[in-house]
Parts: sequence; structure tokens; C-alpha cells
Amino acid sequence: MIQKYANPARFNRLAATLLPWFAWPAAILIFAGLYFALFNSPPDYQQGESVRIMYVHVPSAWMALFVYTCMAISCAVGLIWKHPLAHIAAQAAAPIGACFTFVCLMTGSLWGKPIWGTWWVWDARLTSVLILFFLYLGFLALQNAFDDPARGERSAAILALVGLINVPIIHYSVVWWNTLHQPASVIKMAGPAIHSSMLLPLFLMAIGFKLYFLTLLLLRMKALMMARRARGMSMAQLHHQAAE
Amino acid sequence: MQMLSEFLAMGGYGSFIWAAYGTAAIVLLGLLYLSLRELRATGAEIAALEANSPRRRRMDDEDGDEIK
Amino acid sequence: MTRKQRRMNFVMLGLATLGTAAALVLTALEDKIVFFYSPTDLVTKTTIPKNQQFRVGGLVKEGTWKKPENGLTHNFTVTDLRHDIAISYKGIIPDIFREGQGVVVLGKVQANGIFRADEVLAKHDEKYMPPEVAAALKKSGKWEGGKARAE
Amino acid sequence: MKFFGENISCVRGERLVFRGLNFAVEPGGALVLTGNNGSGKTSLLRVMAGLNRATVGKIAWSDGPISDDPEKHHGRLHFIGHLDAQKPVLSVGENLEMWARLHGGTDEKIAMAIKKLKLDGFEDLPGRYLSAGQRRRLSLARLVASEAPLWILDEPTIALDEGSVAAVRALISEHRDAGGMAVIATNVELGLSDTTKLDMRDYAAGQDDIWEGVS
Amino acid sequence: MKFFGENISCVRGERLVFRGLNFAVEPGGALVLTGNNGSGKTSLLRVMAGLNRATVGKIAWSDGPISDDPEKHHGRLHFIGHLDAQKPVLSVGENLEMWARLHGGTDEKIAMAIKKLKLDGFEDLPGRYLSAGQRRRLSLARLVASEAPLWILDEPTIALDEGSVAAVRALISEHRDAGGMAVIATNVELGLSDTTKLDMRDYAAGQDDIWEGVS
Amino acid sequence: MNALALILRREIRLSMRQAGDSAIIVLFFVLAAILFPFGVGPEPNMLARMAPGVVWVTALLAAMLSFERLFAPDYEDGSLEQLALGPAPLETVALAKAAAHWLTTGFPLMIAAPLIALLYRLPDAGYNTLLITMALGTPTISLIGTVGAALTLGARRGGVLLSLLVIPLIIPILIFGTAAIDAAIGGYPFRQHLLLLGGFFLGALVLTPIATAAALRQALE
Amino acid sequence: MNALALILRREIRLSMRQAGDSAIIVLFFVLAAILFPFGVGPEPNMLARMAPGVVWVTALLAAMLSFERLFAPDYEDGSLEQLALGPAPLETVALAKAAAHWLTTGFPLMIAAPLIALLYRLPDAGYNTLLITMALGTPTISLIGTVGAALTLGARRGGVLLSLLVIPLIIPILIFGTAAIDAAIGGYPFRQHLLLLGGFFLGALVLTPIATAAALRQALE
Ligand code: HEM
Ligand SMILES: Nc1ncnc2c1ncn2[C@@H]1O[C@H](COP(=O)(O)OP(=O)(O)OP(=O)(O)O)[C@@H](O)[C@H]1O
Ligand SMILES: Nc1ncnc2c1ncn2[C@@H]1O[C@H](COP(=O)(O)OP(=O)(O)OP(=O)(O)O)[C@@H](O)[C@H]1O
Ligand SMILES: [Mg+2]
Ligand SMILES: [Mg+2]
Repeated sequence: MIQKYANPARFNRLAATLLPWFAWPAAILIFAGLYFALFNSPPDYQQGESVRIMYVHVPSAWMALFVYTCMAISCAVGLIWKHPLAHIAAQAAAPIGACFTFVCLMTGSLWGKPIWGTWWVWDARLTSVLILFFLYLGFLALQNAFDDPARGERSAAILALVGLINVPIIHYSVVWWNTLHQPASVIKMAGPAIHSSMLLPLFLMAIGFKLYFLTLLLLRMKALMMARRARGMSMAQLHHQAAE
Repeated sequence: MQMLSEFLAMGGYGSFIWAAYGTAAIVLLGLLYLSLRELRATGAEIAALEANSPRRRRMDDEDGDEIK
Repeated sequence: MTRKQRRMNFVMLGLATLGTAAALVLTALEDKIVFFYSPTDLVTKTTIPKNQQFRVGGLVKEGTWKKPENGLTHNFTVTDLRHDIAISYKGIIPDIFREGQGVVVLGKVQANGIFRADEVLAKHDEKYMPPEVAAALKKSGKWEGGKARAE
Repeated sequence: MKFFGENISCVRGERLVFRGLNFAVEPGGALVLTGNNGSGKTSLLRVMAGLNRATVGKIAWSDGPISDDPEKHHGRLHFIGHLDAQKPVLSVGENLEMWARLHGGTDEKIAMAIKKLKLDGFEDLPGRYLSAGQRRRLSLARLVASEAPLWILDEPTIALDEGSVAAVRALISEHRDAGGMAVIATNVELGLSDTTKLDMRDYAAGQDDIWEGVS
Repeated sequence: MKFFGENISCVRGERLVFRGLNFAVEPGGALVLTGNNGSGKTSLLRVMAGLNRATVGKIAWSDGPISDDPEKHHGRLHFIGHLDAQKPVLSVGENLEMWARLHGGTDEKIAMAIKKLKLDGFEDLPGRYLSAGQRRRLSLARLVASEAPLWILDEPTIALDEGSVAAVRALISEHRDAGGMAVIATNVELGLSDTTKLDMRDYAAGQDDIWEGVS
Repeated sequence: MNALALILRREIRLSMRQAGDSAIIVLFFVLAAILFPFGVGPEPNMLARMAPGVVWVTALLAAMLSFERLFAPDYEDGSLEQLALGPAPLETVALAKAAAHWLTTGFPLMIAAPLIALLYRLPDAGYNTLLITMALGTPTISLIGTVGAALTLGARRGGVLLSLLVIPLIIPILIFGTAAIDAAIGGYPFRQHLLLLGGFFLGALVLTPIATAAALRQALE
Repeated sequence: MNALALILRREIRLSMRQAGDSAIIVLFFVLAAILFPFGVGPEPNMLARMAPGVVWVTALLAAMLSFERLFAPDYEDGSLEQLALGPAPLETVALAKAAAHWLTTGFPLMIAAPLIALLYRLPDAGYNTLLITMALGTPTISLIGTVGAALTLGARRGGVLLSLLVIPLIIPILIFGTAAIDAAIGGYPFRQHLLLLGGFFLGALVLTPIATAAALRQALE
């Protein structure tokens, strides 16, 4: 079934149908989320207005982990079942994940200064996220480091799988170590420790970010498939001319 | 006017909050812009190559070639 | 030995090693690795070298924080509800610093027993709510803040 | 035990190099690949050895495809490409011994290989002192130093002088007489008798085949 | 302008490879080096190019020994050895252009070289996609892309298919007709007319000669 | 003789024949460690505080330098091709390579580490723990390094890319290694750090040969 | 076009084509600088004290990694042979190579240095001097590195040997570079340090191409 969409033309058509279903809801949800986040949600009893950073920090942090996990799964599919779309998806996802990770680091840092009293500490959560960021960069660098693009995508895929151990470490770092970063607020046994008036914009933004990710993913995959075809065509034309 | 500046000040956290939202917006929208630009550039490249090729084969051919 | 058997042996050996690895890691995680020490540690662990910087974490004890007159030097006590340590800090404190709040301070114990901090970080818990809700909770006696993150 | 391939296509550097190629080698047989520069001889040899994957198609022995048990396949072949797998700081003897032993070669076999490739007297010479042709002969010595039914040779006579070319020819005949098989890519006439020819030009892919039939 | 060497001995890896060798090439002449593997062909070519020093003896043009003005000597020669001096990330055209320009080659010359070596159509192809023979042809294209009276070629036809070998043969004849000279080491018959042969075996040094004549 | 022993013997022979190789790694280690006092200033207190960190970081950087040539020569001269075509699975080859790397590099580093610590006037209580952490940490570094080396084989600027890939993966070892020494000096318990280092080692022992073999297969395609 | 311009153009083209190369060097720089807080502990005071030293030492180590591939690819694929056989003297080749190395590596390092300093909370007074010392020091490092790279060409474990040769030669630059920054932070005069760095640079500019050319000639024999 999925094999079918390895055809660039068919993939293009699928992307064209899906795109509006991702792009528009993403825009609407993010705008609604922003409205609630900035205008229509209460300040925190402790942190005051600064809590509003949460509405970008937490969704992008979740995306950083989510995108990496998706990327690693897609890499595994590419390595085991040799489906070319899988590598393209991973390749398309990596820069998006790197961007979300960067946003998570920056917003966390900007939140940490007023609340903790420091931009940065080397605690387990912050350090492991930084490592995640470097894994993304390493993935991208490895991908582009080879003359043969096929070699690059497979080597990078192996790296992505090796680095997957980092994801549970990031998530549980606040449990395993005494970190300055707070423990989980939302996904916990006893139910969210966040008041519903703050939970609403958080979820709006989180879902909006996911859809935005899917939008970008489709766009980038399309571009990558076209680039691949362009390379193949130019190569073939060269050889053809040469053979004549 | 005063309401606006009060809103922008965000109870003293304005600079942090706007910097956070600003970075997020720049990074995420920047990526969108770059992706779209890349898409357009490769589209143009393919068009040029197709114009060059002896037997034309369009990207949206109904049953085009396939990588499986 | 056939190829299948040999491969099976390798898989078993690998799984056993991985199991041992997991056991080691889990044993290690039984006692948390510390980013900071508690005031109790300072009392029970006599080996803490007094000439080194380290981190102490706990809650700011109610009624010990005097707003400094000159606006810079803060004196307060950090507690883990069992032991206390007196802290002196010259500098800007984080915004959410208040009595009952979790803090992590970095510094040295001085000859007079007072801990001179070079850095004060505020540690907060995972609860987020509007101020009205917090007030209501406090009133109704369901408030259980404070002791949450004092380990 | 037959070694054969069916409907093989190969993509290198995102270009389809050849497609729909079939071949078969019987014990005692020799397959000689010819074709222009760039027609895909080296690519095909690497696919046969299992170093590269065929993009489409199947390579197999009578008892199953090579992908089922790559190690068994590797145990059945010797591959001599352009790279010589020799260390300049190891002596000729040490260089040869490593590869021979890996494939189960014995001391006598190794001694015989040294003699057949006219490397006697060089055993203790460090690899860095060898000339182009001597180095090539040391690579070829691996064929004799341990046994394997299938020899895969990429332009084996490159850089060899006349006498050595004759020696290699004799080696291949001997191997085939003993029931071995050989696949040889070459641009020059080797003077082997009774070979199957495979002209790569017959399987060349046209410009429009880029995405076709690629799995 | 004659290019010649007198009484040359060469030590490589502490072994005397050849000794007492004399040679001379006149304009239009071609010197073909033959000899067993390891007889010193490559060594002699490198000495001629000025990459290695002769242990004893003198190499000179009619207007003076090459050691007097190495840069002038280098400006007069093209050396094609086993290494190809090509970058996989540069295109065929860029690879060729670099060396051609260094020796003062012009755009037309470069275009002609590409055509003569049948590389047209490959100009924009990255070097990494070339097969063994294509890569060799790109090396040989340097001979045409800029002019030099002396060509020093180490086994130029290695890895080439038949058509390309013929093209190289034509190239060398053309060069000689225009008054150029060539020194070529080879293990195979090249089919050039009117060449001077130099058999390296005639200058081989015996076992006892190791320390003799070594300066 | 089986493949593992054959490869080990060859690697060790190669490193013996190319005399002084591991000596050079150790020398680099010492030199890099000497650089820091130049940059930071030679106050004894400060140096003693830095000692565990500097020893570990420089050992890491020294090891990093040696990774680049772990597979590259074999790749370039075709030996890797021949190893892949041998009857032994590539996982065995990967393990043998890692073992050889540790014997010729990690082990000498471990021996040299206390000397550098001496130079930095590490407090006496730290030496034992330093040795134990190095003994547990350096093999893990060798194992992780082989993955990185295999992944970047044939890549452009492979050496730098390799460091980029390997450093994040090695950071935990560095953290727990130095934390254990710091704890030992301060008189705190450090059992948990050692347990973690041991766990990392065993985990890497099983998982990295698989990743390395997969990466090598890609490299040869 | 003369040989110097030809070679420069080729080197820059190569580094462009192999996209992201200098980006990777800078990344390594950042990564190595990040390692130290792990080892040493994250106390802000101490980090600020270490900042000039760490920036300089890690920049040096990053540059060191890039030296290894300065001539090696050209040596291995025969380009160096051809350059030596070209009509331009080898001294020109050496100079062009050093210039290209600085443009593609030293310059990006110089740009990245203030960022790392920021991470270590270098006092404000130090940034200008940091930039100036890097601007004077990195070209000298490139020049000295070319000598080392040429000397170790074809040597076994060349990379490590190279570092071993180059580090002692570079130590003075490191010393005066960090001393100047320390002086600037402390409010002392630092003109003499800068003068010395400038002197080193000019000296190296004249002497190193000669040494490099001689070493290359040896390597090709
Ligand atoms: C550079 C600094 C920071 C980094 C790298 C960072 C990273 C992360 C990550 C990766 C998560 C997702 C964890 C998961 O889903 O398992 C997260 C969640 C969170 N972070 Fe941060 N963070 C930083 C600073 C902060 C600060 C300063 C605050 C608040 C004062 C904060 C509050 C939160 C909250 C509330 C969550 C949601 C927890 C949940 O999943 O329920 N973070 N952070
Ligand atoms: N490593 C590679 N990566 C990508 N493409 C390659 C690679 N090697 C070869 N090719 C391409 O595959 C085609 C076939 O190359 P191959 O080396 O198999 O040819 P060949 O028949 O062995 O030629 P020759 O006689 O010149 O050795 C070439 O035209 C080349 O463009
Ligand atoms: N780099 C080197 N260092 C030391 N000795 C060498 C080196 N290269 C070759 N030799 C020695 O010099 C002798 C001559 O080698 P050379 O390469 O000149 O031979 P050749 O005639 O070109 O042989 P072939 O036909 O095999 O290429 C060889 O026997 C070898 O032992
Ligand atoms: Mg070939
Ligand atoms: Mg030769």
C-alpha cells in the first residue's frame, strides 16, 4: 500500500490532498492557542505572567521528543524494509526536529532566567536536551557528509537509532536525578497538576504544533523527492549525452 | 495606549516572554519559508531538466515511474 | 554447530549481558544522583570538605527571610524540615524566591557555620494554577504545597 | 553447484547502470565480462560478491539465494578487485597469511601460493617495497593460499608482465579443471579457452529508465 | 632540444634497483621502457620527472641538468602516473581545468582534450561517478589540455577499453609528429611505430651491487 | 585460529610494527593536559579542582583523535572489503577492532592518567577511583568510538564529524567518571556512579558491535 | 591566472562543494568547549576564570583536527605530485594552502569564539581583545599547522604525530593570547601581547612556507 506512494507523482498528489487538511487546522489551532495564551489565560499564583512562556516551551519540548522518535522509527523502517520513502521522511523531519529542540532550549532558557535565576545549569534535563540537539545536528551533518546520498541516509539512520536511547533519558531525567527542572506536570499518574484554564491553551498549541509539523514534513518530503528525481535526471542526461 | 504598554510589559516579564515567542516564531516560520523556497527551486530545476530531455516525461504522469 | 545454533547462542549471551547492564543501572538509580545536597546531608555526612563549593537544596524556612535594607544582602535559612542551615547571599534573587519556596544555593560553608552563597536558584514544583485558585485551595485546607519537593 | 543471477538491475550513484541481466556459471565454467569503460563490469562483480546489493533481481547458488546466508556465500568465494588489502608495514608473508588463514588456508597452501606467483624470496620483504606488478601478484596469491569454488576477478592482469600473465592463465585453467568456477572482468584478451562471454553493452539502460524497475 | 640521462643508478628502499643506465630522447622520439615487474620502470620515470633523485648520474636537457632549474624542467613535462590527481566532488571539467590552467592551458585546448578523450557530455559529472577507465581517460586528458614537449607516461593504457587504447595511440603519434617526445613504461604492446626500446633488465643490479656506486 | 583472534593479532602486530603509536597517543594526552595550565593560570587550588575534569576530557580528546584511523586505512586499502567477504560475521570484526583499539590506546591512557593527575595535584583520595573509572570508561569509549568511526567512514572531514557524533554519546561517561572522582575526593559515596559506568560498558559491549557492523556494511556498498 | 590564485580558488571551491565543512569545525569547537563544564563542574565564577583559556585551547584543538586533512587528500590522490610538477615553486603552493586553510577554518573559529565566551560568561571587557588576539593568532596557527601537516605526511598515525609537533610551536600564541585577554579583563595594559602576536604572525608568514615546501619535497620522494 505504502509502496505505492514511493512514486513521486503519486506522492505529490497525496501530499496535495492532505496538505490543506494539515495546514489550515494548524494555523487555526495555533492562532486560537496564541489568543488564549496571551490574552485569555490567568497568570500563575507563583510565577505570575512568566508562565505564558509555557505555551511555547512545553509544546516545542514535546515536539522535540516526538519528532526524534518518529524519525528513528522511520529510519528503522528504511533500514529493515528498505522503503525509500522512510529515509526521505527521516531526512525531512530532522531539520524540523532540530528547530523545535532549539526553540525548546531557547524558551526554556528565557524562562529559567526570571524563575530559576539562571539562563542555564548543567542538570540532567537540560544536558540531555542539549545532547538531543547535537544528535539532530549530527544526523544532518552525517547525512550530507557523503558523496553518495544513499550512503549518507543509511549511515545517518543508524546514528538516529543509536541516539534513540537519549529520548527516555530526557523524559525520565527529572525522576531519576535531582534536577533543577521541575518534574512532569501534565502526563502524570494523578492527572495534570495544571489548572484547566492553563491546560486549554497548552493543548491547543500542542496539537497546533503537531499539525504544523505534519505540514512542514509533507512540504519537505515533496521537495526532497523532487530533488532526488532532478539528480537522477541530470545524471542520466549526462550519461546519455556521453553515450551518443 | 496604557493598556497596550501594560500588556506588552507582561508584569515585568515582557522581555522574556516576547523574546521566547519571537524566537519561536522566527525559527518556525523561517523553516517554513526555507522549505517553500527549496520546493520552488527544485521545481524549477526539474522543469529545466524536462525541457532539456529528448523524450518529455512530466512529473505528474498518471502512471509514472516508481521507486519501490 | 549449525549457523542457527551459533546465532542462538550469541543472542542468548547478548541478552544476558544486556540484562546484567540493566540490573547495574537500576541498582545505581536506587539512590538518586545528586545535583545538590540537603541540610540533613550536611549534618550526617561529616566528610563534606568545607573549603569547596557545593550545592545545598531545600525550602526557605518560614519567617527567616529578612528583606535586606541595603537591597542586596539576603539572609535566610534553608530547611528540609529536619535540619536547617543559615545562608547569606549578596546579589539578585530569582523572582519567585519567597518563604516556603524551594531553592538551590551554591557556595561554601564559612568558619562561622554560615553558608555563603554565590548563586541562588529557585526550584519550583509542577503545579500551575491561577492565584485565585491557590487562595481558595489554601482556604479550604487542601493545600499541600511546601513539603512536596524538599528531598 | 551452479552460481547464477536472474534479472539483475543495478543503480549506482542514482543512475541505472544495467538492467535485466541474467548469468549462470557451472562448475568448471568461466564467465568473462567485457564492455566499454563505465558499462558496469566492476559494479556487477561487486554485486556478485555480495558487497553491493542488486537493486532488482536475485543472485543465488543452487541451494539458495546469497542473501539467505551471506557468510556461507562469502566462504565460497575469492574476490580480487582493484584494491589490494595489503599493509605496507607487514611482510609479504604476513600479508598473505592473514587472508589465507581467515579462509582456512594451511601453511602448505600458503607456501605453494608464494611459489606459484613467483614471490619466493620476497616473503620477508615489507609490503611497501613492492612494485605495482609485484603487489598485484601478492593479491592474486590469495587465490591459491586458500580454496574457494568461485573466483571473482576484476581485471586480474593489470600491471602484470608477460610471464606473470601466463602464470595467471595457468592458475585459472587449473582451478577450472578441478571443478572451480571463475567470473572475470577484463578489457584485454586473456586467452582462456571455453569461456562464456557476457557483453555488458547488451544490458545497458537508456536514459528514460531511471526510475523503472528499481525496487 | 634533447632530453637525456647518463649513468643513472637508483636506490629504492635501500636496494639498488638499476645502475649505469643511459638514455636519450630526441624531439619526435619515443622511449618505451619494458622489463619485468619490479625492474625499475616506475622508479626511472619518477627520476626523470624530478620527483625522486637519482642516486648517481645526471639527467639533463641540452641546455643543462634538470637540478639547475627544477621549475623550468617541470614546465616542460607532463607526468601521468598511477595516481589520478582528481577530486570526487569536482566535476570532470573542473578537475581537468585546474591542471590545464596551471600549465597555461587555454579554454579551447581544454575543450579539445575533453573531446579527444571521449569525455564530452561528462563535463559536469562529479568525478566520483567515473569508472576505472573513465578516470584514466580524464588523467590522460591533461596531456592535450596544455602543451609540454615531454610526456612521461606510466602504463597509460591500464584499465582502458580497446577504443580508448587506439585513441591514446593516435594521441602519442600526433604529439611526436609535432616534435614532442614521450617516455612510456608499459607491460603490454602499445603498437607505436619507430620507438626506442629500453629493457630495464639490461641494467638490473646484481645482489652484490647493493652498496656499489651509491653516492 | 578464529577470526577474532586473527584480527586481534594482526592489529596488535600492526601497532607494534608502526612503533610508538600508542606512545604518541599518550604523549598527546600529556601535552593537551599541559596546555590548560597555560591557558588557565597555574594556581594549585584551581588546578586540583580541575584535575578530574581535565584528565577525563583530555583522555577523551586523545581517544577521539585515534578513532579516525580506526577503519580508514582498512577501508582505503581494501582490507575492510576482504574482512567483510571473510567467513566471519562483521559483528565479530567490529568487536575485534574495538578490543584492539582499547588494548593499543585505551589501556595506555589508563596507565598515563594518574601521572597527569599527579601533575595537577589531585588529592590522594582520588587516585583509586580515577583508575577504576578509567578502567570502566575507556573500553566503553572504544566501543562507542568504533560506531562513530564506522559511520563516518569515507565521509568528508570525517575526523571532525566523528568527534561531533561521538562526543554527545560519550558525555554521560565523562559526567559519571568525573563525578565519581569528585565524590571520592569529597568523601561521598560513589558506588552508584561506578555501577552506572559498568552498566554502560556492558550495554555498549552488546549493542555497539551490531551498530558498527551495520554501518560498515553501508560503507562498503 | 597565477598558481596562488588557482590553488586558492580550488581550495575554496572544494570546501564549498563539501558543504558544511567549516560549519563542522566550528561545531566541534563548541562541543569541546561544552565538555569542560561537565568535567570541571558548572560553577559560574570558575567558568568565567577559565573562559579565555578554554576558548583558546579548544580553538587550537579544533584547528588541530583540521590540519590532518590539509595535505593528506592531495597526497593520496596524486594532486600533490602534480602541484610539485607544476611550474610554480612549492613555496607558493604552501602559502596558498595556508591561506585557504585560514579562510575556511580559522576565520569561522574566530567568529564563533565570542559565542563560547558568552557561554562561559566572560566579563564584558574581554570580548574585544578576544577577537583581536584570535584575528592575529589564527593565521599564525594555520601557517604553523601547514608545516606540521607537511612534515607528517604519509607518516603512520599522522594526526597524532602532527598534534605532537604543532602543540609546542603554538604554545606561545596560546600564552600571549590568553594573557592579553586576562589583562584586558583585569584592566591592565595588553599592547605588548598584541605586538608579540603580530610579530609571530609576520615571522611565520615568511618562514613557514619555506619549511612547508621543504617538507613536501621530502614527502614526495
Ligand atoms: C533550557 C532550559 C529547559 C529545557 C532544555 C527544558 C526541556 C524540557 C523538556 C524536554 C520537556 C519535555 C519533557 C517530557 O515531555 O518528558 C520539558 C517540559 C516542561 N518544562 Fe522545561 N526545559 C527548560 C526550562 C524550563 C523552565 C525554566 C521551566 C519552568 C520554570 C520549565 C517548565 C516545563 C514544564 C512545565 C514542562 C511540562 C512538563 C510535563 O511534561 O508535564 N522548563 N522541558
Ligand atoms: N562508487 C560509485 N558511485 C556511483 N556511481 C558509480 C560508482 N562507481 C561507478 N559508478 C558509475 O557506474 C558506472 C559503471 O561503473 P563500473 O565501474 O561498474 O564500470 P566498469 O564497466 O567497471 O568500467 P571500467 O572498464 O572503466 O572499469 C559508471 O559509468 C559510473 O558512472
Ligand atoms: N616507494 C618505494 N620504496 C622503496 N622501494 C620501492 C618503492 N617502490 C618500488 N620499490 C622497489 O623498487 C623496485 C622497482 O620498482 P618499480 O615500481 O620501479 O618497478 P616497475 O618496473 O615499475 O614494476 P611494475 O611493472 O611492477 O610496475 C621494486 O622491486 C621495489 O622493490
Ligand atoms: Mg571497472
Ligand atoms: Mg610500475
